[in-house]
Amino acid sequence: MNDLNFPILSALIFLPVAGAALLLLISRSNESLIKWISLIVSTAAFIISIPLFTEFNKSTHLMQFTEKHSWIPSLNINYSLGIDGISILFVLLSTLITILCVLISWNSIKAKVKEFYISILIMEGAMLGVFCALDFMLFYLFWEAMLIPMYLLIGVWGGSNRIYAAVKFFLYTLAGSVLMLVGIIVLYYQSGRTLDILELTAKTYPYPLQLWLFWAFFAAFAVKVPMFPLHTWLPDAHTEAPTAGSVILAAVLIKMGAYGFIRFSLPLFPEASRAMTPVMLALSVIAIIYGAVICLAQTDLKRLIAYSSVSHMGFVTLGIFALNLQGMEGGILQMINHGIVTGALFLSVGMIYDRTHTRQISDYGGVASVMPVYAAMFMVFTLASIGLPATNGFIGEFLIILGGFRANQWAGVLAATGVIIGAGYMLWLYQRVFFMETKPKVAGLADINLREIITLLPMIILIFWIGVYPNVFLGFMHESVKHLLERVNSGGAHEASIAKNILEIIK
Amino acid sequence: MPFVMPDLGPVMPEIVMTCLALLILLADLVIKRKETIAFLSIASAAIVTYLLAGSAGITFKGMFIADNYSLFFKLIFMLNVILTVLISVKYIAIEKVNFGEYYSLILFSTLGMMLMASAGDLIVLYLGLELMALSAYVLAGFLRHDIKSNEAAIKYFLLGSFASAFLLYGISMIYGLTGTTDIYKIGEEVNRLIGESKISTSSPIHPFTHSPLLLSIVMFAAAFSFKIAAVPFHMWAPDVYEGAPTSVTAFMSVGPKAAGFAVLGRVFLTAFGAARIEWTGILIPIAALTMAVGNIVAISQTNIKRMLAYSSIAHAGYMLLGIIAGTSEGMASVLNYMLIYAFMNIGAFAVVIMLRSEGFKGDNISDYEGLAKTHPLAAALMLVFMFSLTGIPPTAGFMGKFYLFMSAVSAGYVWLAVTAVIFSAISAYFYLRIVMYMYMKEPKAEVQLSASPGIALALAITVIAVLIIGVLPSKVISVARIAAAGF
Amino acid sequence: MLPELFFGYYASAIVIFSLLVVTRSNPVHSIMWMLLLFFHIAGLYLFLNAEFIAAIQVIVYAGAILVLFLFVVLLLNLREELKVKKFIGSWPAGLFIAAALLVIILSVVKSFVPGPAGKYSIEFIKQETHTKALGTLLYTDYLFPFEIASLVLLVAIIGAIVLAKRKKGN
Amino acid sequence: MNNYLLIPFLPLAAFLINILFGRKYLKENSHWVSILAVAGSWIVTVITLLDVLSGKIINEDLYSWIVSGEFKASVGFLIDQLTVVMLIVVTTCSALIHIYSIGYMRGDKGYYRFFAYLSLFTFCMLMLVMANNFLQLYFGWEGVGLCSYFLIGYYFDKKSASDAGKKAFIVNRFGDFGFGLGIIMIFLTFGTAYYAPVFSQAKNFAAQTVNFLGYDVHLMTLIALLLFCGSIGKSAQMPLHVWLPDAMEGPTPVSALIHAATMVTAGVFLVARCSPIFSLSETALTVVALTGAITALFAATIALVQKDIKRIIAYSTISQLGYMFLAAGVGAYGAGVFHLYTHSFFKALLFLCAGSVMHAMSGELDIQKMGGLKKYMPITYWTMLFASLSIAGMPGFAGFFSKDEILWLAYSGQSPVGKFVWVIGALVAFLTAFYSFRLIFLTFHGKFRGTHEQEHHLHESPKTMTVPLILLCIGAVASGWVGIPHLLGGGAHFMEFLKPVLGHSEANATHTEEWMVMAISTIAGFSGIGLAALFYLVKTDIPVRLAQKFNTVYKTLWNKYYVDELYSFIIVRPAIWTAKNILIGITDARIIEAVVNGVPKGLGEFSRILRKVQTGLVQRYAAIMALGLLIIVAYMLWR
Amino acid sequence: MVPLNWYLILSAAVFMIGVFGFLTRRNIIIIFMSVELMLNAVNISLVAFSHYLQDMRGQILVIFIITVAAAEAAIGFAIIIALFRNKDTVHVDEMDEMKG
Repeated sequence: MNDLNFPILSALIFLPVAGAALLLLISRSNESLIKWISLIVSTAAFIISIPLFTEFNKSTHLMQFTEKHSWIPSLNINYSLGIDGISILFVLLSTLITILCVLISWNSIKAKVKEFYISILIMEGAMLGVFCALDFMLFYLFWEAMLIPMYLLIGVWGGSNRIYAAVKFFLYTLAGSVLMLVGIIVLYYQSGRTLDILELTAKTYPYPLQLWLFWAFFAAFAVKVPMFPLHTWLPDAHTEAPTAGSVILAAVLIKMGAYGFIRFSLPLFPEASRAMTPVMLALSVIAIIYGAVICLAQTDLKRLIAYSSVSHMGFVTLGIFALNLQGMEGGILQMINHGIVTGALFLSVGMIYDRTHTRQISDYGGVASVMPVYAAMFMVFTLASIGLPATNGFIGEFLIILGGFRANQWAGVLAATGVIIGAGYMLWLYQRVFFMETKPKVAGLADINLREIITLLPMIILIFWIGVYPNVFLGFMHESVKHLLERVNSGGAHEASIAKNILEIIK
Repeated sequence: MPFVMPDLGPVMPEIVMTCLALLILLADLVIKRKETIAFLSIASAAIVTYLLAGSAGITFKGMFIADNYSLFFKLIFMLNVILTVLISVKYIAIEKVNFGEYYSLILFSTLGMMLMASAGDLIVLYLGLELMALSAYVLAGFLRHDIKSNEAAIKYFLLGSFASAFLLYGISMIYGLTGTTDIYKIGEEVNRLIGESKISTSSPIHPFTHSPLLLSIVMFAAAFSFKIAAVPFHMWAPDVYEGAPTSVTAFMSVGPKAAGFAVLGRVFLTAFGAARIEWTGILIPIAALTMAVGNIVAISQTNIKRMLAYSSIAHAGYMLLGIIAGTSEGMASVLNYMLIYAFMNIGAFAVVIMLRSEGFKGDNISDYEGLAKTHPLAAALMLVFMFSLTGIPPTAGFMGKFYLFMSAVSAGYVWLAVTAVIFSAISAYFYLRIVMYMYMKEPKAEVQLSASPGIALALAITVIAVLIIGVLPSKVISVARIAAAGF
Repeated sequence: MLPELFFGYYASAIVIFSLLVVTRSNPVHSIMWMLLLFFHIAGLYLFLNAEFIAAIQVIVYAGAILVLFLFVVLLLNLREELKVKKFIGSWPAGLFIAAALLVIILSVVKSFVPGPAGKYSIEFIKQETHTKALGTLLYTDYLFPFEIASLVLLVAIIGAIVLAKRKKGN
Repeated sequence: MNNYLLIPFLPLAAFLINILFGRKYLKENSHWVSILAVAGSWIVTVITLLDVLSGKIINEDLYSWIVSGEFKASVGFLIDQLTVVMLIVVTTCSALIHIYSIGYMRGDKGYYRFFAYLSLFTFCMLMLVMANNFLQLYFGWEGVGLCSYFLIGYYFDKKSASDAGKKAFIVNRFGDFGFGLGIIMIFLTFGTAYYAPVFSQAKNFAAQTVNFLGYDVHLMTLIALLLFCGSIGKSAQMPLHVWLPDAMEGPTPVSALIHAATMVTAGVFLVARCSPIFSLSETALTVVALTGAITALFAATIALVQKDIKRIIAYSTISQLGYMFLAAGVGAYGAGVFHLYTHSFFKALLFLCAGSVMHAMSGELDIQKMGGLKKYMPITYWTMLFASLSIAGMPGFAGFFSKDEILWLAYSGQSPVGKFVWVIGALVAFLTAFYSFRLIFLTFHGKFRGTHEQEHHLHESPKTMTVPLILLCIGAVASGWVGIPHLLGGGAHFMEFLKPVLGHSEANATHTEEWMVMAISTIAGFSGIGLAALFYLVKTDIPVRLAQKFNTVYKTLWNKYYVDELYSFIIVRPAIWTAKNILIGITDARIIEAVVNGVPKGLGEFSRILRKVQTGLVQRYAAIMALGLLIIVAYMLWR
Repeated sequence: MVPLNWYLILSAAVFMIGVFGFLTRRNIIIIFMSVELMLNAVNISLVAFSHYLQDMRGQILVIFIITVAAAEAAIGFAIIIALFRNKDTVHVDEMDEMKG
């Protein structure tokens, strides 16, 4: 139902794309005009997304602000958009993050400014598309469309080893999501030629098919999350991407994988998901501890934060596959928190990188005495990252450990150790960069100016807002998550012999 | 019996095409400015396209079938002609082979394709094929002074005649078995033959062992695989694509391949329809091999024309999926993919042609370094085509592939679709290398672009088509489904 | 018994001559053997009472195409051709493939059953004379392919001129 | 308006004002903001004390913090007897230390930052104490941990200070790990995280066992021990005590406030607050008692040989905290809290005196380089002397009443380890007296052993520092009087006051034994002081000879039983080693990267091989075509 | 009466000799001749079929095959002459400008 009778979601998706088109027309030379237009467009997108926040009716799990037009009638594929409790927060996060990216790369991007802002705006359109799509085809279209701008962002404006990182990122994600494409097609025929997510979730599928499709979807989503064995693209992509690139990558792109699990893998394949939870929990716990411990030995600033997001996303997947209310809500909230916190961390690293042009931690030292305001803000982000109460990190992590512990005690306990190691590497990082005597390389740095403060301010507000009064955000998800869990925990009876059915499927 | 003149309505486009081609041949003697000849040939293509609309029906006692199926292919051929002529106007001037015969040969080759598309009889099919092939051999060797072009022509000629010899052997075998060369009658006859042999071999599902029929099917498969450059009959494609003038390569990468698929579809689905299990058994390994070789060997290419050759081999592999599906949906997906393939392929070649300027060959991949900095628009166009060839969503390439894989999965070939999907992921590697060279490397030499109104128009058509079909494919898919309704 | 004998002669002659054509080092000798081959093939056609085809074979094939071969061979004055080895390095592979294909086709041909008979019985042709029958069919039912054949020849001419004719300038 | 809200939110407001406007506007006079706030809280605390005395218990929620399904946690306040006692302790010490810090921190660069952190600490401690549910307790818990990290690492340009801060926070995190799991177990068993319902229903879960990580464990014991993990971390008990001695890197007022009076006592407060749970499980209580006793003994022995004045007092704090846990372990929660109450006064006083000594000696900490400061700093000397007397348990002083109460209840209580623990307690009392007075004699008596230039600067601290010393001295002495036991005619008002919350342990032993226990502890105290006088005033060579003779013992004590080295060897270094070598070296680099880079390289290699097939010879192409045809036909015919 | 199969055997033999010649000879002219041989083999089988099937279609196809063969020969030699002018070799295995 769409009580706003104004196609708000389509406007939200295609405004940035239109902005990008507008940028095409502007000549390459007056860069300031390009920058201002992209800022105006991204803020406009944010303003449009605010009514979503206020008009959202929290008492129902049904999709809201829905739109449905036929797209390829002959194949019964239609252009349908809609958001519910789970996806609304991501839409807001994406619009907010894009503004910050435009602000952060105000004067750090010198070459090919026009293409840069076009990629950012198209990126935003694709991101929003992924979160609002209700038709599998549309979802897959936005899912893959987002690869191109990200590939260019890393490849063209990246660091020294950017080409390797960009190609690795592209092939990693493509290989995974291409298997999902076949999964979608098989699903299309199994469910009687429809791709509408709501219709698909209503049907039940034979268990062996669910298993195959679960693993096909796992290939696509696990690469994006990134879950343990498939994560090696993340550190390279992060270290080589420009600041805006790694912020978008950390804040929103990674969330799509986990969002995919929640929106598609769980409701579509309830038995398979239930059967696979032990594997998933194990992978998540490994990711948490593996990511945290490896951070202890990192020498590159961005690489350390990248591995920390591997650890944080391990928490998220733990929460999701705990398959209980606390775990799931904790997982979703932790995705938002991680987006804010790691996004902010990358923004601040970008600011310091613009000044010192080095990412080696050993080059830094005693920055607090030189840039006190910057140090204070970075401290807030560090605390949120290690999940200190009153910051958003704690709410997410506590609910996840609670949910994880309920699902599987070992998973809960081992995940809780991740919190300790997390405090270890983050504080050690903060100490090596900010405390101790000031290194010559850092001596004469100017503290962050007004623009940079404005970039970080919304993040700090959100951190404390979610930390102190999370009900505003948790309130969105209650109904949707309850509905989802009913579907996952009750969905369909469990067939007996697996081997026989799999053969029948393949022949 | 008195000679009654067969109804020439359905064949009118071909007749008009012949006359116009001859007209252009003559006009070439009179007019010195070759651009007008180019313009004339585009006009004639336009006239023929207009005539196509009205021409539906069967004449010459079943030898010439102008149904929706052939109509769709003829549209692709016309599109191919128009775009090729547009991009070759300035190109052949640069290559200093600016003769009028070039355009008439292109028209004759297209005429051959049109005949193949609507051939109802094996004899007409063979003659159409030879007409197309002969003009293609000459076009391939058009750069008389360039050794590579000669070598391309001789290779194409020898292997072409070798393959058509096999085709003839197949035709003679089928003629011997069924006593007729009309495709539909052969279909009925083959049906009867299989019926008999199935009774004799007791088990119905086990494929029959009527070896002469099998042999002729294999002969046909070999000849058509040669035309669409499917493995193991693909060896000619890379050398010929590299040697031939780029505009001819563009023409050859779309025209003959589409004609090959038209004939493959017609013969295999109607004539050998009853023996479907057998020839799918043949085509599945061929398709898998084609995708494998096409994508893998393309990775280590340094010459862009050779890389695009292997990429077109790979695309032939993808399209075979639709034929293997065997359903009308499968055929529709092939038609749809063929049209999209035409746009993106010619677009890519157009950019390659733009890079060819006085004294700068521009067909090595390393020549593309830093193109985004020197010519951002050209680089952006190439980016769109590369992503479309890989099959990344917002572009038409993805829609084509998606519909192809859908028809393959609906026919139960899930594992074939998975291999196809994995290979298209591998293909991302070498398509991306081009984008990487253009955007992520500093320009070496100062590259001069030889842009002309013709190429600009062709690029505009192709890039708009690729993007529009990418976003709104429903129109093309429904037309393709109507066209393939017959099977 | 006579027809078998007659066929035996022709078949063996054809096979031997084609082998000679393919294996002679001097192209001119090959062409001569080819000429003999064509005559024997024409004879075979007569045996199969396809007189017109036999005539075409002799006139077009032997007369025109072979002559063209001869011109080109002489044009390219391949003197040194005799001394150079005539087979490519990996010729046994070629032999093996050809032989294998032959074996397979022979095994297939054994169980060959021809399709239904058409209406042009041998007596009808004798009575109608082969050329007349062929002509009527060619210009009524098969008029369309005939026209295409003419186009094929036209394209051949254009192609030959475009590629081979020496341009005024260079 | 329920004015108790002001108690925590005044310091919070002070913190925000200082941190936001401190650097530019307030600079030197930013201390006024904090002091006014803490004084305000003190006044409101007194008012609430009067309310509680008149029987008004408050337990209400401000707003619901986390709501997720049936899990509900809110920011809520519970004001009962225990809370009020803690409030008094926290606000009084905090106020006095604020005033003391004006003098101590004068002229420091980050002046505003120091007071901001102090106010933030006070806010967190108050939230911890006043919580009515476990989540807000956890919030306060981690909040004070954070402030101790800030304040220990206050001089952040010193590597040792920032290391100490980081160490404190991480060790606390180890404790909070267990504490968090405890809270989760509580929620999973009781279905709620609020104190009231949890403590009331605790009884009917008494006999239940639960499967925890595969082992069947008594439920209450499990929860109690998990909560106890938190208190070990926070109150620096064995094995998580390593951070407290290093925390002396922070400024002295910080040590006084956080590492003496308030934060470290949070562990005891937690055990006291959750007494209903602890008392349900025998094993948990014995564990608490033993840990307390062992830690007390362990810390006291180390304190004997320390040279740094602040380190000695730090180890004495650990030892005294051991006492409080010993009390709680034997069921005498009231006595534990009473000792906490008195200890916070004289320990804060000891630290502040040490601070003023350090101030006078321009930063010198080694007591061997001091001596004879009596005549230069009379007020500091006398206040420190009273504090030492009180800690040594001299009759009449606060320490005597609270320590004696603990030893008596240990001896007489029915806890199985009661007697054994009492013996250790008495021994520790002797050691405490000994090292306290070793400190007094070495610093104030004898001749000056420092450099001439230091001697020249010796002066008494300014009034802003001495006034708090005097006030605290009064507290150190008088605070015990409120809990004089029945034996000595007092009304034991303190224990009576806390009875409704903590219940009371009946002592089944005769009066004579009570006198005997009191006598033993007094004698232990006097002999400790006498021995110290003998060693350090009369025959100063004995300690040196003893040190040589028992050199190994001396060295282990000096190196704090090598615990720090042990931890870094077991935990820190292997973690970093695995990260560097195994994770980066092997898994990431070889296994995953090998696959990830291997596949494209393999494809590239295969592609180069395939390219060679394309030799450019027409006849090879034709041969491959024919071969392909051959294979297909063969496959078709003989399938 | 000579059975049909004999003709087929003969045509198969000649066809395979043509294939052999095509695959092994170095001189392009001889390769051309091998192609002509293959086409003649097909012609033989077609005429045989049309004789035994009593149907004229085969012979009509033979006529068209001959015309196409003529056209092919013309174009083939044109290409050879063009090639000869640039590289004056007639041996196929020397034409490997393009490989890989």
